Amino acid sequence: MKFRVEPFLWLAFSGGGVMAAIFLPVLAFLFALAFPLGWLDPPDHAHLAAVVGHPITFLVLFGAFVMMLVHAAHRFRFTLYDGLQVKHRFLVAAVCYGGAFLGTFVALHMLGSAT
Amino acid sequence: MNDGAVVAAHDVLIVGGGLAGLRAAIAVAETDPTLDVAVVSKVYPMRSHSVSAEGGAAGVAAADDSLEEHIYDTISGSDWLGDQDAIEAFVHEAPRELLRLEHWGCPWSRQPDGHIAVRAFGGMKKKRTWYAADKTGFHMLHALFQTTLKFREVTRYDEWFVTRLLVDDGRVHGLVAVDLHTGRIQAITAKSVVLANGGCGKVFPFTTNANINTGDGMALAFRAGAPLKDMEFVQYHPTGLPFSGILITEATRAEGGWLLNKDGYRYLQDYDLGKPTPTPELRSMELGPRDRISQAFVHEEEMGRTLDTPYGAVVHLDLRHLGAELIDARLPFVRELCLKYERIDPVTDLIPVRPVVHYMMGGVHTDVNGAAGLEGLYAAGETACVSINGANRLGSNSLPECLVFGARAGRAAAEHASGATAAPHVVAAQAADEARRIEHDLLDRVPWEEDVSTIRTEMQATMEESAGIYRTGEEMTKGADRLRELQERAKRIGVRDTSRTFNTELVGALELANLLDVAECMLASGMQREESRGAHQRTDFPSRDDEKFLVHQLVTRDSDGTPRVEQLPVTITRWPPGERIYGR
Amino acid sequence: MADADEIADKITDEITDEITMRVARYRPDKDRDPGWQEYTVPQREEWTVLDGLNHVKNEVDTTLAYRWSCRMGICGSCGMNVDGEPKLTCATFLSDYAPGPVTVEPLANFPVIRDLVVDISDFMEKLPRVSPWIIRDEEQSVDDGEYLQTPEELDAYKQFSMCINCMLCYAACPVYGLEPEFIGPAAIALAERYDLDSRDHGARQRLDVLIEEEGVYGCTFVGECTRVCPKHVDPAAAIQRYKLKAAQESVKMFLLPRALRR
Amino acid sequence: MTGEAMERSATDTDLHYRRTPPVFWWTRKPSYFVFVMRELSSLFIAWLVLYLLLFVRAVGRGETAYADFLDWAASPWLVVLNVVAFAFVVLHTVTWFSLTPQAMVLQVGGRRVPPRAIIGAQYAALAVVSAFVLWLVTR
Ligand SMILES: Cc1cc2nc3c(=O)[nH]c(=O)nc-3n(C[C@H](O)[C@H](O)[C@H](O)COP(=O)(O)OP(=O)(O)OC[C@H]3O[C@@H](n4cnc5c(N)ncnc54)[C@H](O)[C@@H]3O)c2cc1C
Ligand code: SF4
Ligand code: F3S
Ligand code: FES
Repeated sequence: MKFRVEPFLWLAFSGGGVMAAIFLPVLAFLFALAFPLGWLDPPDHAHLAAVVGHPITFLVLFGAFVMMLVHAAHRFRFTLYDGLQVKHRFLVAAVCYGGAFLGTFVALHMLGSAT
Repeated sequence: MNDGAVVAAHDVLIVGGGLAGLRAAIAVAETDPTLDVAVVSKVYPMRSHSVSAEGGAAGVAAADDSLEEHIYDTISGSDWLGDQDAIEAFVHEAPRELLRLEHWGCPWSRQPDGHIAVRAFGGMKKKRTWYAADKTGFHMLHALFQTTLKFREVTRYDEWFVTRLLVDDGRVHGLVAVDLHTGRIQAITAKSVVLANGGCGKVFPFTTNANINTGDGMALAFRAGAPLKDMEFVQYHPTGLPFSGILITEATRAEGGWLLNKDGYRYLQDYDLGKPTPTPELRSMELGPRDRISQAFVHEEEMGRTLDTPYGAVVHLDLRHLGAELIDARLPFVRELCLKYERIDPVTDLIPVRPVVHYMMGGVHTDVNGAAGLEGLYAAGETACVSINGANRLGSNSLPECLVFGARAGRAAAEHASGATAAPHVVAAQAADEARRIEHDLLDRVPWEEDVSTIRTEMQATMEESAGIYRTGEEMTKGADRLRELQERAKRIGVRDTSRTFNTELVGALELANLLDVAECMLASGMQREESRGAHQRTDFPSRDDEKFLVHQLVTRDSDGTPRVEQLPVTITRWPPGERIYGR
Repeated sequence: MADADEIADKITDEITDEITMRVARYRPDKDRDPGWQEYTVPQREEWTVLDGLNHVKNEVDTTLAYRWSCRMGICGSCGMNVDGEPKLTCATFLSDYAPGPVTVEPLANFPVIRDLVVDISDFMEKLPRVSPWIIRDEEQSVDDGEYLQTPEELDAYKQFSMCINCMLCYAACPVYGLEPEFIGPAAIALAERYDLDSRDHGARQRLDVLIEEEGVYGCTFVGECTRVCPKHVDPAAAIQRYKLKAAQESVKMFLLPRALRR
Repeated sequence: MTGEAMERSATDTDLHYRRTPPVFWWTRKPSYFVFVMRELSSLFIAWLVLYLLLFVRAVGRGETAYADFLDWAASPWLVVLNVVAFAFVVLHTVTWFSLTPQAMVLQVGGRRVPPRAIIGAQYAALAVVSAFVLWLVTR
């Protein structure tokens, strides 16, 4: 069997898709809408700091975020390529996955800063 | 230049990409892999009309069945006009061919233990019809077509329309065809040519056949000097949808469907086809042979017991008692067709049906190996007449016929090609001639005095009137005169479409010429047969006459183009003519 | 049987409505670009779009070119874009487009040869690439009878064996339109049909083809192929399942230690 | 054969008319449009990941940073962006769930799990996860 990266990218894309579908609605609702807008009382800082500071949270969030980023990169790559017909196969891929790669370091850094 | 230049040479050329043609192509490749074989087809192979066969393919498989019985059913079904040596060969080889198709991936319906399932079919004493739900032809053709893709040595000329065989000194050397994409008229030479062009239902106005079934193979052979055989035998299928003529397969009746007249009465019991039983009884009532059931319809109509529709009288096919589950499992396509084209659901509604022209028993005369009247020429499938079908084909015999005799013709053509020499130079002149004829007669003629569709419609009406389920000498003579006139008028057809690219009007004109020739042969042969046998029922000669007419009739082309009819004895080996008995 | 003229009379009596068909024309030897031509045809309940075209061909304009054959939705020749949607014209009724006009164009995404006739040779070349035939580790002679296959095993691939190669899915798939290298829905569905067939051992061989750039991973799951498929083949499902299968195989081959591979 | 007609005859595939889809092909059919919107959800997913990371960072930086962040997040343009992003996430979730059964055949005890059951199970998972997250952060 030949080695191709495409199947692995697709697996990561799918995993990220599942993560995004299951985790993001509630996270986005709570942290992007409900708490800032005061629909729900924002949790107090100490509690939240404890939660995000926990190593398990770190692992879960890091894993989920990276997968979601790869998911987004993969999908956006095809959106550019087919939807908007940016026909530079290599460039588009490099920008998208490069973005996800960069995002991974950002995630590592920011999540790390909270622990 | 569009001058009929010879563009390619092959060892074996197959005309037709249906079941018979593709099977022949594989047979050539398997017989001698060094041979160069090509398939020329006017449509992509998977569009061939074999694709629409629904019901199934007969081959002895069940433990309680025997080759003898299949042979006997076929012979009596043929009203003793089938050649018994051919029928024996057919019945012996059919199961093997069907199994081969199984190995090639055909999704046959199965029994719970994984073995092939078989169903009942009209005129058959045992359950022996293999099926793939009710899309048997579709699955067979696609499995076979996809398998031929594996044989890289098979070249294909898709959408090439063959117009003429190249013949010199009684030997076939190739053909001339129009490449429809470019309009180029080109010659391809070969040492053997196999005709597998399918049937000619389009001779009639109301038929189950596809638009492409225009008898091209028969006309090609006829014009090249090869005889056609038993052309008077046209099978009417008892259950076609009104208006469209779309077939409702016999499998509906094999699964237990009933035919009802307008009073809801199972009228077949009045026509010596047995007594009604709640579950289907083999070789009885609705499972009688097609000729007899179609004839019963005509009598019902005469007695005013049919229903009127804008598209002629109909009776009803009743499947309601079979239930949705069985219909979905075994007859899903029938349900789909009814819902789509009649907007009725057979689970709850009666299906309106009427007899419809379905199949040609006759065709290019061949021996048991498919050899037609000229050296190097072979034929198989519906276009040929071996004959296993005689005066009436049993449903589900023709798909396996395509396989058995397609394979035989392929093998014989391969053997012939191994020994034959290349085409002589004279054929190039013939090809140029043909190119000139098409260019001049059809494409360059202005003004256009006649057009294709008018003549075609008149021809179809003529044939319906003179060669229907019941015929008389008088009607046929009148019809033949009409056809002569139409032949004359057809000479003045001009093709308005001057484009060389995909000129379907030109195709229509070429097909019409073929249809007219075939129609003339049917009537010429029919007039000579002064008896009633199988599908050929004459009210002026109502009984079978074995004394004079237990013979095939060969039609050849006279020098002036008119058909000449001769007789040929039927091969009878072990089964002397008897009475056809159904339902008792 | 009823007299042919009588039938014809009855039929003409019935004609009440008409519908305009806007038909795309392209004659490569005359036209630089495709144009439109309008025809008014009788609109009767049982008439399909194909019946309308046949009426035009027989009575109005003999030069119109299109393909058709079985007129019962099984040969796959008559696909065209009707009001922008890929359809089998023999299974699409004119009355559904009343009061009209109804536009008829050649199937999208394929080069046009002439009028409504498209060039599908691209598909015909791709099809053999996915080896759509039974591949066996060991051939068994026909003398030993059939390869057994239970009804359940048959059901596993039956749906994907229903493809009539009508090309509607290709006309509907934007990825194919943009990226003609893409092997495309029907060919992949057929690969899956053989992969799932219990008699076949050729999955590996097909995988090597379908894992390439123009194979399954080119599909972005638009799903239009399935929506337009007249035979309910669900090529979109075939492709996604294939992606999963190919990914599993890849993981097995290249990530798992040897001992854990099956 | 008359010369003139011959010159004009289609000799090859180069006379075929080739159509290339316009850049805005996806505005032509509602189903194409929904597809492109679904694909565009990727951008918003990426944005939300970034946003959540910023949120976490703010929490990590202490109480004031956290409060400032909440204020910043309530600024109108950000709210608009986040409402849109949330809508896209919902679109993603709904389409993802409904497409799963097509992409995956699950067998339980030799029987194929019906598509509805798969879809139902995913919503159940969504509910459980959401409830858990809610409990975790508001406990
Ligand atoms: C609706 C229907 C249902 C049927 N059901 C059954 C059934 O259940 N069981 C059964 O046993 N039989 C059935 N039959 C009969 C059976 O299907 C046919 O007899 C059989 O399929 C014919 O196959 P063939 O290979 O001879 O020809 P076809 O499949 O018709 O193929 C003919 C080929 O010849 C080519 N061709 C023709 N003319 C030219 C030309 N001039 N130049 C180049 N190529 C040309 C065509 O392109 C085509 O590829 C049915 C028939 C119909 C109409
Ligand atoms: S998958 Fe469906 S739409 Fe595509 S070619 Fe096959 S039958 Fe036609
Ligand atoms: S429409 Fe095209 S993108 Fe995939 S799901 Fe169907 S092949
Ligand atoms: S004409 Fe055969 S599918 Fe429409």
